[in-house]
Amino acid sequence: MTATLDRAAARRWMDAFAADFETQRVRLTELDRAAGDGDFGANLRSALGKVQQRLAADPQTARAVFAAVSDAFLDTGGTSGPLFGMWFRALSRALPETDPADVTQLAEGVREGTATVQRLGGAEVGDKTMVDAMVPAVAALTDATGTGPQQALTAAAEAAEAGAASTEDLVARRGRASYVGEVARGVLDPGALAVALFFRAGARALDG
Amino acid sequence: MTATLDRAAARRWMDAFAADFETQRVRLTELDRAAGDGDFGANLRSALGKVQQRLAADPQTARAVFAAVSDAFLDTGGTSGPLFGMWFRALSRALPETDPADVTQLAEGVREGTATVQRLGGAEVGDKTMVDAMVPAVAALTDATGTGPQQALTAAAEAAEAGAASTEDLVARRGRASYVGEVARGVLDPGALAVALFFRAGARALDG
Amino acid sequence: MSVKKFLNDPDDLVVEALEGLVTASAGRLRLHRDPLWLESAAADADRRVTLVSGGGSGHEPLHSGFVGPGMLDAAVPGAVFASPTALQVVAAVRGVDRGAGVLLIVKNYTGDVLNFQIAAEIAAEEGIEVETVLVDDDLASESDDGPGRRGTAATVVVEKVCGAAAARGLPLAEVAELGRRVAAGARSMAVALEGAVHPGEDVRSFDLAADEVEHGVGIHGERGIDRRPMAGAHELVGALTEPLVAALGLAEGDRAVVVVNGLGSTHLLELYVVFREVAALLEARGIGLARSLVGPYVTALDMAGASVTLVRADDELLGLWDDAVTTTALTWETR
Amino acid sequence: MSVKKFLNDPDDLVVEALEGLVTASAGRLRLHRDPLWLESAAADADRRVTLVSGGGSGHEPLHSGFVGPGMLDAAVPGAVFASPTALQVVAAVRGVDRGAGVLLIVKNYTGDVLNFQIAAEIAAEEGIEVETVLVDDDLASESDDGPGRRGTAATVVVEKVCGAAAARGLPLAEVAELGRRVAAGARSMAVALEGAVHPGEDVRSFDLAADEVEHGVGIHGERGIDRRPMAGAHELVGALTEPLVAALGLAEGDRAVVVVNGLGSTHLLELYVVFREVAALLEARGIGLARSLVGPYVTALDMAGASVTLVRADDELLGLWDDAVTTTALTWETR
Ligand SMILES: Nc1ncnc2c1ncn2[C@@H]1O[C@H](COP(=O)(O)OP(=O)(O)O)[C@@H](O)[C@H]1O
Ligand SMILES: Nc1ncnc2c1ncn2[C@@H]1O[C@H](COP(=O)(O)OP(=O)(O)O)[C@@H](O)[C@H]1O
Ligand SMILES: [Mg+2]
Ligand SMILES: [Mg+2]
Ligand SMILES: [Mg+2]
Ligand SMILES: [Mg+2]
Repeated sequence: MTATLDRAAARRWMDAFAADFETQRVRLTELDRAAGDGDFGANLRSALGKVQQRLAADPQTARAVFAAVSDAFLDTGGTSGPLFGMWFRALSRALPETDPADVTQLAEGVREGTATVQRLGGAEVGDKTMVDAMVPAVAALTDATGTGPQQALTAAAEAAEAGAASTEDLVARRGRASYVGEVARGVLDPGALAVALFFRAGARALDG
Repeated sequence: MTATLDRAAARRWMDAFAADFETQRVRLTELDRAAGDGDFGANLRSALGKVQQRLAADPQTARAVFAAVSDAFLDTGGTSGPLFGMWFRALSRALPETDPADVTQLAEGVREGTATVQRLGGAEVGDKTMVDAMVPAVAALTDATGTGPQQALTAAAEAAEAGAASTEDLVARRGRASYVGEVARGVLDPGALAVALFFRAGARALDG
Repeated sequence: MSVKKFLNDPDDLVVEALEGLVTASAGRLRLHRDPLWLESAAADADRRVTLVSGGGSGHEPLHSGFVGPGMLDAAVPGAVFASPTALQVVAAVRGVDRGAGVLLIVKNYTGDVLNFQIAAEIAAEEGIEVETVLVDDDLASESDDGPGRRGTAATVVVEKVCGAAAARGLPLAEVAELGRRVAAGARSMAVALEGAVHPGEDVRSFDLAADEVEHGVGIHGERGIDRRPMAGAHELVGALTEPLVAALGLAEGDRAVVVVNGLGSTHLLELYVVFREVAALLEARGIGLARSLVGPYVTALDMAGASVTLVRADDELLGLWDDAVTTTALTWETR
Repeated sequence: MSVKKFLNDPDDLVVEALEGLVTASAGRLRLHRDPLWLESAAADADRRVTLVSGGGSGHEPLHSGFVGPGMLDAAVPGAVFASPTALQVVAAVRGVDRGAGVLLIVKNYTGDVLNFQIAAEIAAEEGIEVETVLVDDDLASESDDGPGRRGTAATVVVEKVCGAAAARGLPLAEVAELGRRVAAGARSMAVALEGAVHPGEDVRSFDLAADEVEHGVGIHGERGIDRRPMAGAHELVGALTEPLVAALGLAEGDRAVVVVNGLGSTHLLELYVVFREVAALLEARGIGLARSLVGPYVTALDMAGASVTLVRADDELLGLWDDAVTTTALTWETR
């Protein structure tokens, strides 16, 4: 079956993301503790819990699914909550009113969302934030415009993973981790890792 | 010289009382500490300081002197301040508008003042308070009506001293000392001692 | 080393604070010295009953914060936790009398009672009509003998209601009668989580373990009825409120004014949690929540803790409660 | 064992306190849930600008105590010391807009700024006119880089003045401009005598020796600029106030609104002593004491300490300050 990006796929995608996050939660919290304030895991878990509540209303399109995801994140604390919330909001708005969505729309949404995160948070690539995983994913999705969603998301996941990995050797210049300076070197950025997890979950969810 | 109870005598009386009190202050405080809250010396010293201030206005009769003394005590804290204040107030009011005063008037004033103290404080003789020295003094002054002020005050001092001494074996039933029960037995009541000091100072002050 | 407080010489604390209060009042309050008392500067109707209250300092905003139109005409502050002198009270009574008489509102403590009574007698001798209302709401200090229940947070309600009655022009006897009725229908109970520290001293009035509270405390740092285990707000507040309901015999259909009072350092967030528990308890019993106050109104310096006051309410009392009041600590327009 | 506070589950503290507040308001406030925000229930003129503020809890009476006619239309409370979410703010903005636009008053903290900015963008997309005033008065946090000065007690003055301007019917741009002018002319500085304790925790935000104070603290238990020896009120208050006068360039003939704010557990007696020192310092420099507030208005839970705020005053600002206001924590008739 050729995967299409529709309501069902979006739901599978979010479920897969939640499941993957849960396996990584302790690690993500440890990373935030090493270079931040140690609440990243709790913040993301809270957001994903609210996602489940909002998805209970059974939104009828992929666009509506991500709108619900956005609201859930916008209703969560921490720095990651509102930034992810606005990221998902742009993603939702780029998708069509009726399913399915195509890769061009997906790429457009992630580009818009990433631009919003950068505008709001002021972070550039190399500042050791979620942006370090988002920006390469935008590029990969744009390059994958000719392909199907599953292929495009696999490319995005690979790019995001590389971007997240690159944060290890950086010193943070944005967010709470920026206060600790050299101490953060050698610590992966949990926000960037979460972005990579999200795209990898998408690639798996659309695989059949 | 036959002593008369006039402005000058009243001033000498208060000066003598202040001087005698100062020699006994530490002891009076110790007694209040043993059976009360230990501020009796401070309260009385504060009152006598205010007396000096008020006497600077140079009241012109014995009556006016004791009115100033009354106000000073009424402007002082503790239980002894207001009770002594009302005691001196009655004393002042029993003295004539023009000097000198006689023993009948003095006796009348001390009787009235003691009655007021008893009404306000609710203490009877035997309750281990200043009343134990005041009531015998009233009786002595009344018996001395035919004599001069110096003789009358000597009789009052003796009676008050005996009354004060009698408090040693009592358990307090009024005032702060009543909270400590048997602990107060063996401790003289400082208020009663102060009353005795007052009359003894008067006897001395009117002696020439 | 004494516990840190904002002060210069501890002996000047009360006077300096009053000077600050008067400066902040921008002309609405006037301070008299030698003897010390605080007066409302508001020009107000002639020949009406005036109100004087007072007591030891350290309970602010009581009484100084309640001086102004619709409440007290004067407050007479003693040293911290010590009665003002009779002469201070007499001076205030003389100062505020407008020929219609003066009501003294007195919290039931031996020193206050004595000094206010003497002041009342002296003023009466001078031809001033004086009546006294004794506030004795603290259920924890109820006993068969002894000096009777202490006066605590119900004082605010008595002062408000009597202030409104005086402002309406009621005669002294009626204002006093109203005050006595409010006081008779009021009971309070307090619990401390930590003792208070007297200015210039270095120890708390009592020491509590991390898992203990002092139940039934007064407002002078004195010990309470008993030491109990720390518990959740629901349980702590129930233990304060149930006995009040019982003592006042409040039943379904009755109405009450509720004061949830902070004893000093307890945060407003907590006081509202306490109030929520009181309101829930009353609602469960069908007792109407007629009016309420929540905040630090009658403090015990920086004690951590709260008191609950219930006052039996009727239409007359509530009407007076709703009248306008303009003081530093309590202000509203006619409701 | 956590430090004793009146609460049930610490996670429920904020909501339970809001429930208590709303019950005590007797219909003057309304609580919305999912998302959580607090609204003034006062029926007020149509088509006028409305005001929304908010931030972490633990600063009460800020902001919930300032909701009502003449001040805020809504307050959006976060968890203790944590920003409310963007969705809470959006819900409040949608709820209070009457077609004339909404002013957001935001204390300068990264989380608050981010969430309020997002809310402003979402509301704007929905066609609601939105303006934001950022309050950044805390002189202690001034630096060349970094997130800029923190927002502290000047927030009360901004909320009061903007609330009055909105009530007078001024358009959004003017109300916002006024708020920015007040904020630009306001500086604050705080000193802590003891740290605060977060509900459910057992240690103070910082520990001070018996002879130390923390100079230049914020309102979230964070450390200040430096640790100084404990001193008398005169010296402590001078160290807070002098830099404010200098930073605002206040000179003889200028006027200022003064806020002496308790950080939580500091007694009113002490705050008035602090105020007396501020007033004396201004008087000595010929700076007019235009208006003042003394009390716990912007607290840091139960921190012991005080802040001093000076706001450059002019006739327009003072006229708005004097307009009527009817909230839980600030009430007066037109002066
Ligand atoms: N200014 C910023 N721009 C983009 N991302 C940021 C920024 N600040 C922080 N982040 C991201 O947020 C993550 C931390 O999120 P979280 O723990 O929820 O926030 P907080 O720092 O408020 O506790 C970081 O790992 C980083 O990826
Ligand atoms: N009810 C009372 N009636 C008469 N005298 C009393 C009464 N209570 C206390 N006293 C007297 O007051 C004295 C204590 O005075 P003081 O120390 O000034 O008062 P306090 O007990 O308030 O500290 C006692 O020694 C006693 O003589
Ligand atoms: Mg974090
Ligand atoms: Mg965080
Ligand atoms: Mg004593
Ligand atoms: Mg004493």
